[in-house]
Amino acid sequence: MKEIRIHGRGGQGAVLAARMLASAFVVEGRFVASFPMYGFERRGAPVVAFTRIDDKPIREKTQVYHPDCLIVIDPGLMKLPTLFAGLKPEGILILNSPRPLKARPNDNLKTGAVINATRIAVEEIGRDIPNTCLLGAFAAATGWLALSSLLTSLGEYLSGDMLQRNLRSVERGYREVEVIRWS
Amino acid sequence: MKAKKGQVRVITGNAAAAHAARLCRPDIVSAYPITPQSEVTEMLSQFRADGLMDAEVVEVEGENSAMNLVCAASIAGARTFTATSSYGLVFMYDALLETAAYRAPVVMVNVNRETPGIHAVSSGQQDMISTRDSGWVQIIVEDCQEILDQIIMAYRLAEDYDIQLPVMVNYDGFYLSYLAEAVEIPLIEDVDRFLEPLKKQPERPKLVPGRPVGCGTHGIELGYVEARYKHCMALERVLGKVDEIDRGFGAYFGRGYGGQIEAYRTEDAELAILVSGSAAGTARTVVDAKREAGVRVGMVKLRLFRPFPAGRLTAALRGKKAIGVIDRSVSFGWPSGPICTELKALSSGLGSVPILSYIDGLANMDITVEHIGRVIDETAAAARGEPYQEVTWLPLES
Amino acid sequence: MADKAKKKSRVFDYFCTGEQFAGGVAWCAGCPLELIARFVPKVLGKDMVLVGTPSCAAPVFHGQNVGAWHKLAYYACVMTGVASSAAGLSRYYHRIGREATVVCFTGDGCAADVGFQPLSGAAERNEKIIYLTYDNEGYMNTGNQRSSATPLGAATTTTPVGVAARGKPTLAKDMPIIMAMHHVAYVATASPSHLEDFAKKLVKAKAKKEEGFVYLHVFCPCPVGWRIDPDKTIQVARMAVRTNYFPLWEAEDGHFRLTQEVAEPRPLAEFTRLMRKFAHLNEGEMANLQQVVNERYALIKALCAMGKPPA
Amino acid sequence: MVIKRKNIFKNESAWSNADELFLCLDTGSWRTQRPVLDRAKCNYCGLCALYCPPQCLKDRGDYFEPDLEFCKGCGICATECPRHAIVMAPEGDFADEGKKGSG
Repeated sequence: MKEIRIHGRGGQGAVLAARMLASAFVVEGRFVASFPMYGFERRGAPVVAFTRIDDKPIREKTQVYHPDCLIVIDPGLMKLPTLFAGLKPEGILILNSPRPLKARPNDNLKTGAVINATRIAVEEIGRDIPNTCLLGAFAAATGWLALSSLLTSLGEYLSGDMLQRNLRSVERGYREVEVIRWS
Repeated sequence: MKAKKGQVRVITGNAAAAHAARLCRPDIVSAYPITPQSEVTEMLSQFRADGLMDAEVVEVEGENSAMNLVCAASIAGARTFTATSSYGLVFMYDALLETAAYRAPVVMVNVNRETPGIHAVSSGQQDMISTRDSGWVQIIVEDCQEILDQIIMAYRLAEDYDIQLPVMVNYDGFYLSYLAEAVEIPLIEDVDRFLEPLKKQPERPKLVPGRPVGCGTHGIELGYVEARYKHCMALERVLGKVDEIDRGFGAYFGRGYGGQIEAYRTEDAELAILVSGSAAGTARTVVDAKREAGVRVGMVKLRLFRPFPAGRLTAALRGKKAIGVIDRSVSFGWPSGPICTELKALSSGLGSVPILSYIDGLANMDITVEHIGRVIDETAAAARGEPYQEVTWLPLES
Repeated sequence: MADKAKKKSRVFDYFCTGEQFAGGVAWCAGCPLELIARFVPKVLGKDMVLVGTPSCAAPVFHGQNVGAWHKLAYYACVMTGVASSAAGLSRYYHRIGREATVVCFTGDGCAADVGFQPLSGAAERNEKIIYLTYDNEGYMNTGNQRSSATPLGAATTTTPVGVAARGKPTLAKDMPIIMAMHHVAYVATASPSHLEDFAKKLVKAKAKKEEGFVYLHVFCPCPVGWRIDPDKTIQVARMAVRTNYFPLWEAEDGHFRLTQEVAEPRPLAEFTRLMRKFAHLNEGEMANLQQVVNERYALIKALCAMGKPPA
Repeated sequence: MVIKRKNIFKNESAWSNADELFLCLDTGSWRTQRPVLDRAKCNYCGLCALYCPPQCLKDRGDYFEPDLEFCKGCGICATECPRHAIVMAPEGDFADEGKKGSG
């Protein structure tokens, strides 16, 4: 089982990203479970969402405490003291940031993937909704998911022009992500 | 017969509830939004707006009105649906009592959330517990597929001529309401066929203009007693009917849930834990792990809370040397959790074995793998005859 | 006999069905509620579905076990659920195309207080129902406690008169105006003293409820709580109209109209002296109450003066 | 447990049904005074019948007659009659006549 924790802020699409990711894995015949944890729905407030992927039905209904992968939608959240809490060794970070990672932010990190998803989202979608771009980066950096599955799953959530724009955003995330691997 | 297949989609528990309601073709839908249920209300309005559901959707000004409205519509003859949570559930309390006593076959989802006072926008079963004695059938489910399937089964139960009772389908707020997982959405024609037996039974009493009948008369002495007695007897009939409908559903759609309870690896178990709701899923994984480690533990998932499945619980738990019970709520005035307290009432059938009460999962706190592991370890120790603590508030002691 | 027949009141012409209640029912001697309850179905007809709740009406509206005191289809509900229950009935009857006149029939205690929220909600949603409030200015079924419809200064068992209190210290909630401000299909006040006016409004209500929400506010002097001689309740109701204490008006699609304009209104004292609940009022207090009456009447007049809103 | 008692309600829930049992109170016995009509004064306007709360004035074709079976003796008919054709008389005066009989 792979466990993913997504950190974002209300309005950035963290919850939707978690669901899209889950749908993409379903396209590949995997079992998924995804849920967010927040109280009031408020724009700008930190949001955490969890996604689990497995080859057999997922029965756990708990929060994710030992993620294999972190997706950070807002670079400002890198300051969260608990961001890396419980990260497994061989951990993967998918980060939206305009700047490359200067140093390895956590000892358990094996892979760091950085993409300026905000810039790409503004260019492709016309608004700062970096979530779909980050999913493209996720597919490239983890290798857990085919890009085509991700593109298919988007169709369940978006349509028309917005779908097209987001598909471009996903593809650019997939192509343009910079991946660092620490040994 | 080949099980009927539907469309698999990744949807939330709330969406599963809304789809289930839509599939049952309600005449009247009325609900008031509340976190974490709002998505149900919104989706039903959207189904109506998109022409996907031919129901009257009434956007009432509060939960009390929602329940009164669906109760009256039901008495007029309508199939109805409503949804609520927490503050909303207790705000409709008087109407809940009336709906049950009027024997109106309303189906409602209650998305479990803590109740007013210590304000908490978070999961917990205290709301359901607070309405335990309202005369409703109360069912608790574990995952998104079960939410959808149980709502469809709830109509078969509520509208059964021998039952005629409102049914409350409970699922954990946040942990299930917002959980997105793959759910098979049946074809509406298949749901129609599953509900078809309801059309072939005698007509229940309905309020028809021009007929000199009154729903809700004063119950005078024996009249009152008789109506109460019939209500209690109908709840007794629910026990077997839930199993029967579950079996029928399983045969038709290929998914069954065990009816009143589900016993998981209990047959050869020396000890057992009793769990309900989303925690039952986590508990399965812990039971499996403990079995691997040589602990002969089983789990019983409580699905039906009212009426309380005394017979089937006794049968599933008889002979176990100790039982651990996890409650996601408290019982004011009893030290142990409410489900545990009720289980203890079965002691004549279970023998005087240790029954350990655990309070966990209040206010969105997680019923974790570690917590359930501890429950099993301590219950196992009690089964070996070691001393044990009657009641444990897990979040305070871990 | 022919000339006698000519004199027979026109009110009889509004009746489209016979008596729906048993001859002997448990309402106080002289209570206009009994008159109103028997009058309404005769004008509205037999497709009326009555919705009621605990109140002075309940001992007669609700049955006793299987027995019933009337022949109307009836739905009893909790005090918080009258308007919403009626909405549920009406929505379903409309859905299946069944003719029905769903009528909520409650006291002011339900309408203005504990049942106000669902009433306001049903009005805002323009539910196709008639909501009739019989206003006896207090909780009479439980023994004459104040409601928010109890007038300024009135003595009740919870606003008593003593060395430190002078009856109700606040004004009555102006229910019909409040309901008219929900922009519903039809709002009207009525009095058991003006039965033809009342009958016309019921006929209009039945038609207008096909378009949306109808609210009828009916004056209902309580012989027991107000301390009136049983034979004088209709006179009290009449004097309430003649003093402009209870003006008779209607608002049809937002167009206000006085239906019984009083040419020369009598001083309020001619109304208050007919009962004991205002007996303690001194000159200053009477003047205050008269001022309330004048101001409320001025509001109605102003609304009427606005005329029909432009199409 | 087996309950042998015959059911009061045909249905599962408590409904009233006027066709099965139409209730009625003997409100005529509440009266302490009764209306007495002077037919010569009556002009058949019917106001007494309209205003009577229990609606117990019967239309006799050219006059309205109080039906004492249900009359509670409130006196509204007498007070409202524009021609003063009805007077209220103490019930004790008619002690020998039972409920029936009128002016």
